Amino acid sequence: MITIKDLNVWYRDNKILDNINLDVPRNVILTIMGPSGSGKSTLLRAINRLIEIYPGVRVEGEIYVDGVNVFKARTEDVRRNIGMVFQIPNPIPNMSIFDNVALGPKLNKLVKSESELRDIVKWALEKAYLWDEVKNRLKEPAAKLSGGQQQRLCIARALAMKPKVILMDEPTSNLDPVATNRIEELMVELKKIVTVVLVTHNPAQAARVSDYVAFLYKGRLVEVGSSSQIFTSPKNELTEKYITGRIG
Amino acid sequence: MVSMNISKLILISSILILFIVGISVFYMSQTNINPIQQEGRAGYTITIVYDGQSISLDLPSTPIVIIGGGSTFVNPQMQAWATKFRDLSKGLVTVNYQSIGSGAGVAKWKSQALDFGASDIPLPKDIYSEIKGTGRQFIQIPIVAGAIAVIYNLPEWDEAKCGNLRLSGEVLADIYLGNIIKWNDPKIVSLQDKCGDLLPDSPIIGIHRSDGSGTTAAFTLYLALVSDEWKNSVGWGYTVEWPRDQLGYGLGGKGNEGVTQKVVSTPYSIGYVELAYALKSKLPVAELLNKAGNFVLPNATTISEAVKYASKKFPDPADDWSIIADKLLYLEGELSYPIVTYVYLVLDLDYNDDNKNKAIKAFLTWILTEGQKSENIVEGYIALPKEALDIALKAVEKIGSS
Amino acid sequence: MIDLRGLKSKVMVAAISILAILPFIPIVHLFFTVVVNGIYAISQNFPGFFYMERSIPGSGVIGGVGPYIIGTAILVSIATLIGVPLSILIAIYASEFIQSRLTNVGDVIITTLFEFPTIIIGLMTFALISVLNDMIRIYLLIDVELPKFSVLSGSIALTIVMLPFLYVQIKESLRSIPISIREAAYSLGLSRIKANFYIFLVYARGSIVTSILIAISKIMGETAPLLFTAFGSDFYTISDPGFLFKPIGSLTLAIYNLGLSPYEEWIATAWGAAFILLLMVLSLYIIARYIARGAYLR
Amino acid sequence: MSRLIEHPLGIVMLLVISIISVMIIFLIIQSIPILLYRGLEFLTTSSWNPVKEEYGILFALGGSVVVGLISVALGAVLSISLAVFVAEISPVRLRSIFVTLNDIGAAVPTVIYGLWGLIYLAPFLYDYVMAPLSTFLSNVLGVPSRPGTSIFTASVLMAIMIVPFSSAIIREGLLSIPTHLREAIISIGATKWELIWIQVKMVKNYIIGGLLIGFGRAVGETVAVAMVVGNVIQPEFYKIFLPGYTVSSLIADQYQNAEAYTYMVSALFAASLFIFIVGLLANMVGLSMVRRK
Repeated sequence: MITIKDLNVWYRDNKILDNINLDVPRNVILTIMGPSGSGKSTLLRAINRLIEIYPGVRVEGEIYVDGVNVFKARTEDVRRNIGMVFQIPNPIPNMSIFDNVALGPKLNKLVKSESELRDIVKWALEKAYLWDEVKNRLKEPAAKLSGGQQQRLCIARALAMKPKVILMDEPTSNLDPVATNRIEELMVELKKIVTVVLVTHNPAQAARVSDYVAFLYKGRLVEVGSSSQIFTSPKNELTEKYITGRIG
Repeated sequence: MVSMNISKLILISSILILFIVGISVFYMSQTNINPIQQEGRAGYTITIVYDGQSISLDLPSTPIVIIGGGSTFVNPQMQAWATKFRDLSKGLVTVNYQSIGSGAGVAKWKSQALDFGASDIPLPKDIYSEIKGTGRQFIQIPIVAGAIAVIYNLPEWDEAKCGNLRLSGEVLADIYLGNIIKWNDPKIVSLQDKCGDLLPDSPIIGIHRSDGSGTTAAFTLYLALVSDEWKNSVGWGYTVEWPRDQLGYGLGGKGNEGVTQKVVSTPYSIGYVELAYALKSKLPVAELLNKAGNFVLPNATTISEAVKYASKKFPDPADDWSIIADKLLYLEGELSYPIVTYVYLVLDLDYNDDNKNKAIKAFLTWILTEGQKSENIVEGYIALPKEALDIALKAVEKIGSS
Repeated sequence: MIDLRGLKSKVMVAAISILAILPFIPIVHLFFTVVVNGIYAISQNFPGFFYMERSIPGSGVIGGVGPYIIGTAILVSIATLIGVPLSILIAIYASEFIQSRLTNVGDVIITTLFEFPTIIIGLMTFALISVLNDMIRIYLLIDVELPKFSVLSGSIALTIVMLPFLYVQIKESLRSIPISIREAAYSLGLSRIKANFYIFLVYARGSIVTSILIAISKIMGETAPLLFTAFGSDFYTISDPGFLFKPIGSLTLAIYNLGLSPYEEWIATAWGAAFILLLMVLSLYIIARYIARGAYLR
Repeated sequence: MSRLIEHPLGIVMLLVISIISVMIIFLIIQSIPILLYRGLEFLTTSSWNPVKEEYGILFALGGSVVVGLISVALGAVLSISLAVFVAEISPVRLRSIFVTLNDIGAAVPTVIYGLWGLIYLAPFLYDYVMAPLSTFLSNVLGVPSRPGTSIFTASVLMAIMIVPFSSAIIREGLLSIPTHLREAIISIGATKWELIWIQVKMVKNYIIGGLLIGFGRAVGETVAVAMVVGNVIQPEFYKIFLPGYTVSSLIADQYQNAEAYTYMVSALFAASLFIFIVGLLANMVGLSMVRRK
């Protein structure tokens, strides 16, 4: 589904990512973990080229999503097919709940009619386990939701574009344990319809939800493997140190 | 919910603004300010009678705005003519006249920013030959006469008892040169018939125009005619350097209005403005010594007398008028007022626009005929004698015919 | 023992308080006089004051500021219609491409005109139109003159007055949008234009609307840039189809010219015009502040 | 990466930049003839004699600078006090009233200040300040005359106009001082005055910046000054009770008939170039002071 070949990223003169090669199969959860500053967020943002909105960043290499080289395609098309959820829940605060979810389909002209839009919004909110909580207050500003609800709203916003891939950048790091739990359940459910790439600095979370795990350290991909393999018999010493909490 | 309030507020404020504009527009249409809406204007003409003959004025087919500017002196008269003629032409001809000073009027007309310029002095020689050199066809015509009045603010002086203050050209020159500092200077006292002892021991505040103006040009030309010292050290023009300012006893005012305002609010001041402004301000006006040796006030009699002598010297409208500028001031005649001025219009003979040609021709023909009648002449201005008008009318005939 | 420190503190605080109240005295007096004289003038000729043309001195009739109100409205509207979209577009560019060379050059040149003597902007507009006229004559070989004294050049001057202010304000508003919101917009696959227009401008609308209203109230009160451009007119010109190319009056020009005249009627008219102008400027200003406060509450 | 225009929007930016640049370049080009014709004399002499094509704008430059300096000098203490008062002394509940009044003072159109200055301020200053002082200071300050239009009147009017403006900037600085710093100062037992004084020293940048921007305003202001400055060409511009000129009021008065003379247009553009430069310096330094943290 996602193939990364010889990816190098610089910020000004610093190399952030060094020769990354990675394959992600369809309908799985791949977790990228690593200590802060290891370049996980950069790698995630390279996949949908979001990294290009930061001035001073230079990218080399190839990334194929569903067989398409993202660096050859239009940025808008790439990002449209890849949903993304962020560390801080970031719905547009002064837009309504409905508008937040409808934003992508509407502005990208993916729907033909109002009713189709409503259906998509409802579908996305249902998939994000949010519909029951908000169906009576769709016109309220998104800022009125709780943190966990906001994050699920962001997931619904990403889903509404009917993406093939969803990138999640530490989606639970700002949430309480209950909300975290719900999001994690949701992720497992989501993998039926999309491929999820999750970034986390929490090895326990990686162990709970992922099928595959990639360990990133100082811009290098140290080890990739299935979740069970990485957590039971890591091949690399660094990986072992990290999951046992000795570096991080 | 805040966002709701914002849009509501914008809505309310825009409705409010629309409401105000709406009221204004409503009243505009109510009060006939917008006569364009009236019917029956196609092929509309005005017929006037002049010299026993009836002349019909050919009006433009669409509403035309003529932009003129210049002399602040002629402003009240021009506004009166413009208002009257706009009504007469049922809105077909609007004259937008701006009192920006003669120098500006001529300069803007020269750069074609204005359709006509109005100036208190004829085109200066160099400008005349410069424009002539470009092959542009233009004329200068006098349209009305006036006078420059010397106004003063002298609290001690009682006109009822002492009569108006008497001054001569030499004394005025000495005042603005700074040779005379105080009101009780012997040169001023000796001119007075009575009450000479009432003149106070206070410095004279000499007020003058701060913007360039034909009034200043005419006034300084007069001072240069009567005082060699003035001629040599200051000269004459739209803007001059006033020696009195450098003593700290000078003050500038913008336009005739500004000078009048400054004289009104500054005790012991003296200033020069066009007569119309002096009359309106209710300030006392000084009697000036004329060439025949009499002290005269500016009024219809004394100005007409001077105009009579001057109009004999008028050249052809297409000629250079600057050479006679100094021959039209300080003229002979027992009752002639010394500083009589003429307002000259400079205008093109062809505006490359048939409607504009018609509009300007109609407007000028009207002001040179009906416009000179006493009911259309504002107080403080003097109509031109028939000989002068005939010359001007003949020149106006040529507009648009080339 | 006497508390010298405490005493000094009390004395200084009292002194500061007195000095602080001092500047309010002229401002309050100004308000008082504008309101009293203005209302008096308007009441002498109500409601004619709002729609009539300037009266003839000595006629005893006060007012007639109709053409000036319309003139101000037209000049300000055109300047706003040109200036607001223009400054939003360049502010978007400057906030999106922070390191672009063009942005750096633009920042320097546009902020040059920020808080700038506005009479020079009038002069420069006058000069700009001269240059344009020369260019039309030389390169296009057609005999068309852009009128120097016109609604258009007045509006251009006002646009240039408001542009730097709006540019700086909107740019700051856009740049202060949290990066998380930017990422959210771009992760949806929106183009820069769509992201800015549908999301960032909406997100920052409170502060942007405030800036726009303050900019409008600023140019409404400008006189100096209009002296050589809008030029002034005492008549209704809008009935003329080509009025955009003709001079036009404004409330500020009227106050300047009438206020310097010796006639009671005209000075009273100037006070009335000042009252109307003050009312217009301050109501915009107060609305702007209200919105700004709302924006902070969000 | 180094393309000049990175997005179609850049064309709009380029357009705006080029229009403004053309204007500034034209301003400079127009100023050259008079500087070639008169050289330094243009700046160092006082004469305005179009008849003889003699232009020296020292009187106007001096007038502008004197108006700017006096208004800032008068405004400095007042605007600092006002800012301190609003930020520190006034009851919190009244603060918004003072802030509103202050900001409204800054929003009033300058021409209204001019009208008020002409009709109320000038006679008032003549009666109560200029006339009494000139009885024993006439050698230094000049003899004023009714209606009181003078360089001094213009300076006072400008001071009134820039105080709300400068004090808003200084207030912004005072309010940006973090609460924990204030608490630290109070906790070491500082009196109110000491607290104020320490904070005022902390916002020195804002004070200098605000006053510089105020100076730029005073130098550049046109109509309000033109209405009260007296408008005469008077070489002794330092005698502030006498009427005078500032560069902007000279331009406002003289520009309209300038084209009737050979060098006057250029002289006016060159004069405006001067306030351009002074205003620019004051603004740039002022803004950078305010932005510097």
